Amino acid sequence: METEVKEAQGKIVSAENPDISAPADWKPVIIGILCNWCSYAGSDLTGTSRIQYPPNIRIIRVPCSSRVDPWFIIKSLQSTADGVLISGCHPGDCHYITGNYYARRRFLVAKKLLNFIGYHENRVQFSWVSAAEGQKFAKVVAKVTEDIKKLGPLHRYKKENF
Amino acid sequence: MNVFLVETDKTGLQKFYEEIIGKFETYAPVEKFGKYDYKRVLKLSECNPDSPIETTMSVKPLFFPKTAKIMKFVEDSSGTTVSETEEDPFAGKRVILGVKHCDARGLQVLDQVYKWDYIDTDYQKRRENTIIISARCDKAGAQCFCTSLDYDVENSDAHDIRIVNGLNGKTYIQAITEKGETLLKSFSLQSTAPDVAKDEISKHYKSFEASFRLKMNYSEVNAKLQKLFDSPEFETVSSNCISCNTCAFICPTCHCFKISDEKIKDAGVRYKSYDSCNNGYFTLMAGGHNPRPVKYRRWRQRAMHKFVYYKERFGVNLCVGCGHCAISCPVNISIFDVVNQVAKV
Amino acid sequence: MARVGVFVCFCGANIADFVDVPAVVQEAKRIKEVKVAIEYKYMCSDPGQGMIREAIVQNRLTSVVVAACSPRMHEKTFRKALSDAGMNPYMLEVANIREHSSWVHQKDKKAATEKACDLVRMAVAKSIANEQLHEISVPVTKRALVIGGGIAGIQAALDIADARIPVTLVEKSPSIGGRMAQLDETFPTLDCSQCILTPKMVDVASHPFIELIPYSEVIELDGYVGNYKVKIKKKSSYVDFSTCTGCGTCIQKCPVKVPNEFNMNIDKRKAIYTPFPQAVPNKPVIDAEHCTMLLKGKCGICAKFCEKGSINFKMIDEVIEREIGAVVVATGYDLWDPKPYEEYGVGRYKDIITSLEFERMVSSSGPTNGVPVRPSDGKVPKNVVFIKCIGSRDEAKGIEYCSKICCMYTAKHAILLHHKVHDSHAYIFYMDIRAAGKGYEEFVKRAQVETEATYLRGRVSKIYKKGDKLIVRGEDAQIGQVVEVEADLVVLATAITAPKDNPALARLLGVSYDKYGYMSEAHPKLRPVETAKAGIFLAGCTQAPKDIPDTVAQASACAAKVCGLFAGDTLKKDPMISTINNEFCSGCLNCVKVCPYQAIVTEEIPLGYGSKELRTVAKINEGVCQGCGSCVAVCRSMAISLAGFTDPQIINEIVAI
Amino acid sequence: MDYSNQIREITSKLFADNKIDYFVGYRQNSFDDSQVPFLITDPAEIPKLVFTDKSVFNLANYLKPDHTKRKRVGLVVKGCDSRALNLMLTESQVKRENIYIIGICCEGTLDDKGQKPQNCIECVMPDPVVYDEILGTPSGKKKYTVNADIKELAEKALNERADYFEEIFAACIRCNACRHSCPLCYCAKCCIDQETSTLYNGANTTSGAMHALMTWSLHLAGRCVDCRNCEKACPSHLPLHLLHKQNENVIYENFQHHLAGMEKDDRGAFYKYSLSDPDDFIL
Amino acid sequence: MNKLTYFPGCSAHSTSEEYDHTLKLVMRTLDVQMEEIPDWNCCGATSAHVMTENLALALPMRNLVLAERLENKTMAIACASCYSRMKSTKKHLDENPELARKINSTVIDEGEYKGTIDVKSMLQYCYEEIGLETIKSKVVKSLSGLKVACYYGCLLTRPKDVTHFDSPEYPMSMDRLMEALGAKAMDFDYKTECCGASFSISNTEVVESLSGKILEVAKESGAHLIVVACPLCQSNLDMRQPDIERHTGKKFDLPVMYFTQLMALAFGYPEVELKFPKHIVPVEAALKHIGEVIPEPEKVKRTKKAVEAESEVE
Repeated sequence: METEVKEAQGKIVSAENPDISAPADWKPVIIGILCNWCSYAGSDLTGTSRIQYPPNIRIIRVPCSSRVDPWFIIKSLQSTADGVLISGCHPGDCHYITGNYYARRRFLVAKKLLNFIGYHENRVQFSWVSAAEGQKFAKVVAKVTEDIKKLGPLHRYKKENF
Repeated sequence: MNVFLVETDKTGLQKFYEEIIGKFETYAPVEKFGKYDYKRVLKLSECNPDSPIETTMSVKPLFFPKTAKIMKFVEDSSGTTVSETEEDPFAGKRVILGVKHCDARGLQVLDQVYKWDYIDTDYQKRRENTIIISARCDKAGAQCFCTSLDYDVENSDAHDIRIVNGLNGKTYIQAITEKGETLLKSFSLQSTAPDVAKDEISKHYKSFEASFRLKMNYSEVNAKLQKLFDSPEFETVSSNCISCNTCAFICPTCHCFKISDEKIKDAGVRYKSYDSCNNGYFTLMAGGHNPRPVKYRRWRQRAMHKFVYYKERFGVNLCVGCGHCAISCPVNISIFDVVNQVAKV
Repeated sequence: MARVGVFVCFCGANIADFVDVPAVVQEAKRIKEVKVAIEYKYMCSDPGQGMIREAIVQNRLTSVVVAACSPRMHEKTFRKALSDAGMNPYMLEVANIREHSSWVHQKDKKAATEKACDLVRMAVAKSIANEQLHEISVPVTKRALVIGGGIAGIQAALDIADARIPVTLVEKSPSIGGRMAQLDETFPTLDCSQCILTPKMVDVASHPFIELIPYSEVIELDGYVGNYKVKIKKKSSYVDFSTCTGCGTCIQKCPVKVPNEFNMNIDKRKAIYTPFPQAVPNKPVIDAEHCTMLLKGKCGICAKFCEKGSINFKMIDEVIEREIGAVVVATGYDLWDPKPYEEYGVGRYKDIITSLEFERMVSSSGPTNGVPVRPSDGKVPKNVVFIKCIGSRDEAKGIEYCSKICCMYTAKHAILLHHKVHDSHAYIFYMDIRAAGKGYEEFVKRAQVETEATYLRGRVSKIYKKGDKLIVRGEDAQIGQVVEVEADLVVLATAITAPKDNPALARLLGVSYDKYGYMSEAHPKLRPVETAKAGIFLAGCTQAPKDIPDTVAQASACAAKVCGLFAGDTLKKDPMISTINNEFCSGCLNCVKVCPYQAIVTEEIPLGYGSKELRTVAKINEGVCQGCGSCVAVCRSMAISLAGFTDPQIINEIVAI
Repeated sequence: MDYSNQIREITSKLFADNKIDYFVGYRQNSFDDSQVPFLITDPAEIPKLVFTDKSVFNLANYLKPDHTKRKRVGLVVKGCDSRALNLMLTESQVKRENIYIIGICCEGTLDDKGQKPQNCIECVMPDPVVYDEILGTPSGKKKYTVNADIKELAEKALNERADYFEEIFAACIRCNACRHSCPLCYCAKCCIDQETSTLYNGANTTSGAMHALMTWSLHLAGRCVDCRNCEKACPSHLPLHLLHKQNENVIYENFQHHLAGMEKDDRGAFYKYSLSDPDDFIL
Repeated sequence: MNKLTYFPGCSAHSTSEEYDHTLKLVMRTLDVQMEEIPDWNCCGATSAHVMTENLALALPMRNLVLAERLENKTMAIACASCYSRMKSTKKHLDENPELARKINSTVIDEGEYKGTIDVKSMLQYCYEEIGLETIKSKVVKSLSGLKVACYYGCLLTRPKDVTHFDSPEYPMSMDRLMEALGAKAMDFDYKTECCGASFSISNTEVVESLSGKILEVAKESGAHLIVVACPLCQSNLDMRQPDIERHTGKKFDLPVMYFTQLMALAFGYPEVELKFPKHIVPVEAALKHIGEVIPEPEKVKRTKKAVEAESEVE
């Protein structure tokens, strides 16, 4: 069961803990991990075609979505990130033939597990974005940012903010 | 010493506890996930100072926490700047209720190493500011053998205040140390005829000592072990150990730790956390050499350190016979059996 | 202690207009490891690169971060700059502040600048964990192996050999030529198959760079791209080719008759035979299953009549080895067995035949000298019904896919029938007519108009006997009615299937294959000729059904790929591949399971320092690894690391934000 | 169930015709009715061997090299144990020819309170899936049931669930008993608890514990056989099975009802894939 | 004495009484004890499975449950369409235990469905479990000289993955059975074509054209009569034959008999037992051929070219 995302007026309340909240103009930090051949190329296309999207995402390049080990996500959520977006090639288009099929399984299990231990399911999101889908990449980032902004700041299991 | 001794009964005792919890930052055995641990309590109902079961963890964490910040640091173009961590959470004035003899004794043993060559000020502060009130050790647990390790329960000074159940149904609250006495005095409690109480207490301890299942001939074990470094027995006794570190982590006297840094962006913190000699990597050196690669060697170290080396250096035995390790060990290895088997006593 | 240089590019106005570049430089300067941070108009320009080279030398930098456009754009450029300054080119990290910041956050300069700063910080953090990498070079053996001597194999072999690269061509039957040799005329031009094929066959035999090994099979392949070792089994032909003149006396004298597979068993051949008159090499072989001498030890007539004494009944299979650098697989196709179409009476009625049988009949060199006849009574058929999509496009009985060539060859058959039997009439039941190709549609028209073949759109539901005729009952979807045609002969356009031993061969070669047994190309669109295994290529129907032009085109493509592969003396490879720290490896070999390239092998290492006992661990074959990192993510003991994307690098990036 | 005698016989035979160097079984605990893993190299010890419904610990754990040094080992396995063993075989941690397996058709074990533990009640495979000798009568594969606890937790509100787990991770003392007691955590160098690993975080903080336990459970996802050695070993009595059961459940429901260690050569759900795997959670 | 659970189906006690009756005779001779399922119900053909799926399953399921209670290895079914329903239901239930449990608990009170019983058509039972040898051995009056066209209809062998019996398109079991009785089974292409089935009532024209085709081809094959194993086929081919003849103007007079009738005949039961009066097309004439000698078909003359083709290549 997902808790409904609360929106106290003028404040954004953390989905995982009602006691934590942030001002309305709060900007989430999102870590994006993109595969080199489809999604990263897609994000480049977004740039070359000057499609605008929210500036909260910080992109890490990996060769293939199958390189993404679930602990990348955990580590990200423990450091500054309020959410994570992982993106790869569409099924069947993987530059390395089968990579994203294996990745897809890991992602599903990891996502569910994180949700199970108390992360809102929208904190971690996945997408297939091809090198031609600059438009889609912008849409995805916009959506993910919007979702995560609603969830408010992530405070649990953060390394003590030094 | 002039003994401050109060005779009271159950309800009196409860009142006493409540008063303490009201007045002080109090810690006592609290049940969580089906086992007892020392936690901060605000109401008597939350805890059970007279918990019959041994707590899984000893009181050790209250003085030597499982992890503690040593320092903070920031690294930028101006170099590395180190800063103090914030206030030590355990440094305040505290009272701990329901401390078993073994645990209290454990602290005395730990004191040795902490006031040895390097004085650990944090630890010292915590000790000084803490008043330890005993639990009612009425009957020995299945794994208890504290009395076998040249420890005189009756005349122990491990606690500041000690609670004793007289066989006559009365309950006695006895101040052992100055700290204890001042605390008792600060309460509206009258010291009563010591003599009667005293022999009630010793009666109690007689019966307590009688209740021990495990008895060890300590001096003999200690003497023999010194010559048994190369005993093949270590291999047999440790055969089913899974090197899981549990024993060390919950031991009231184990005090090995490791240092680790954690860094985000350009700021970080240095931590000090438990470690264990049962861990295969414990002695792994940078070059890849490991003097204790196999578990029997690690067990030998553990046993010898507990029953020989520490004694040699500090004159007290490192093992206090609390039996925590035997209880928590997933494969029920008891250090009592180990040393006896090796020493063939 | 790391010493990092940061170089921020304005990219003219592209970056500078939307990102506060000086601020980024200041931010970079705050980082402990950053020793120098510079901004410039065009970092990719010569002066820009010059600044980088200079800074590297002056500040004894250990790694470099360029904050500019996408690494997919100029990574190579800047790497070059690094190595020119005597630094390992892989110590470069590019912070993509153009595509990922200035161009996509043009309305919010502050945010864009913040983001740029973060991207730079991440790049710096990553670069600190960078390792010095060196391009991997693998030696190549410049000899190609072509498996299969059909038109695909022949074309590939000739093209490669013409580039003066030695080729070993392995054919399992006694002669090359394959399916095409069985054809009479070819669509859409109706030129005679033999006439265009046999010259090529002869070229193969006489080409100085082609080693033709007929009547043999590949039994083992190991190694990796550029360095394969292949074992080839030469089946014993019992005829010494070196002395045999191919006079053919032995064939005449042999008393044993065997169904002739080349003619689809319509007629008989001898136990010692050449598959067809124009065979290459034109030397007979003895079919051991039927030769009475080999079976019972009696006869041996051929040996008696052979003047050269080339017959040797003692001959045994021999295995030869070749070292090769690349493989072209061209194993062709089989025909689908229409037995499941019981409602047509397949197997019960002699006068229902397959297209290839018909092809042989109409072939002037065929068993019936080019005149189609009814197998039942040998009469020349008047009404011939052709049924298309037998097995093709049929989930229930056959295969889902379209065999691609049936529409065309059926049209061809209609025309040929008309040529051979003038008063005949062809009825063609079809589902669709798929005539995409140069001159194809016109060709079908020709069949419909010139030869007045009746095209009936619809499936045949039933064939039953009426007297000596076959009644073909089907639907004419265009008029929505059931029609019945009295046929003298029914020809089934049976589907093309992968050769039945394709999967076995694929496993042996270590390439993947689909559920039908066709070998899988590396990428359906962009790498249709390569397989996932580097250095192994596919030509013709071994990959999917094709007609002759497509097959030849793909064969030549294979040749081009092989020549490209052999262009240099060594293969240069990007060093961004996995490596295994076998001290950490626990030997579970899950990595082997997930590697799409079979790039992971196993090795035995001592159990502990100096111990005699061994344990098995995984080992990367750097010639094969493509650097996807699948293995890294499944390695629980984290023994594998992917150069360029190691765990420390990625952790650094994560915590730098 | 009591197979003590049969096991003693088999064992003495094994030692007699020199088939094994070690035998791993159970013996009575010294002070209560619980049982302790028991490694013997000497036939004289055989009489001490027992097997009853108190034989809880998963002995496959002792096939790790530091216990039995890759020698020839005979051991007793219940259903769940055998599944773990099956995985160890598939992942080439033990050589089949080196081990002699006495498979027990398990009727469920008893905990210290004398009750059937949850994992025995929910057990899917009480019979051994790999063995040289089988004792008892197989009762066949059971129907998979979703673990009661995770069902209940899934019902909870997100922040309650979060609080609950934060307590768990806070209570963890990072002794790594869980990983040492797990037969499938055989890594020569564990990425979680050893300093040279990039993933290592020695600091015993809540976030550290969370990271460690999560990584651990994801390494066991699709492999955990629910023997609950970890839970029994945990000195803080943490309900570690929650993490494993959650993963198991997701995998069972989404990946062709996959259960760990059931078939030979099955490496677990993460080492294969199906084109029809769920894709709807991906944007 | 083998035991056999028997599901007659509604027609067995009405239109196809002769089937049911002769079946019992045959089984007596073959020493098989038939136990008719007590309180069996409609199999649901053909209306149920076009209406609601669960009903279509529940009806046969109840029969299966009842059948299982008789604890025989096999249940044999006279009517092809009942057979089809039962068999496909069984398949469906066995593949979806969840569903089975659901239906079982909701609508069926007769007990739990175990899926233990083997469902076979009567023909299949004779062919597989009794075996041609046994049948041959019981023949007292050979049917030699009688040419028969064996008609299976659509459901006895189809769909293949449900029936797992004989070839779906060109089955031979009944033919062989007939041969075993001494008759000659003709090469008959329409043996599995649809007869029009239940359109018999709603849309007679369809039945007439379809069954007409069957009769035509059967006639073409030179058969004296058609043998069937399905009540509906029988009634369509037999009852509609006069109308078909009237409309097409062709003359067939092809009697349509159940294979069990011919078996009974061969096993020596008197004609009165075979209930000929129930047939619309009189059978007596056809049966007169019994005893005739069938001449060998003369060898087809082959043209020179074909002979050449056979001969060797020079």
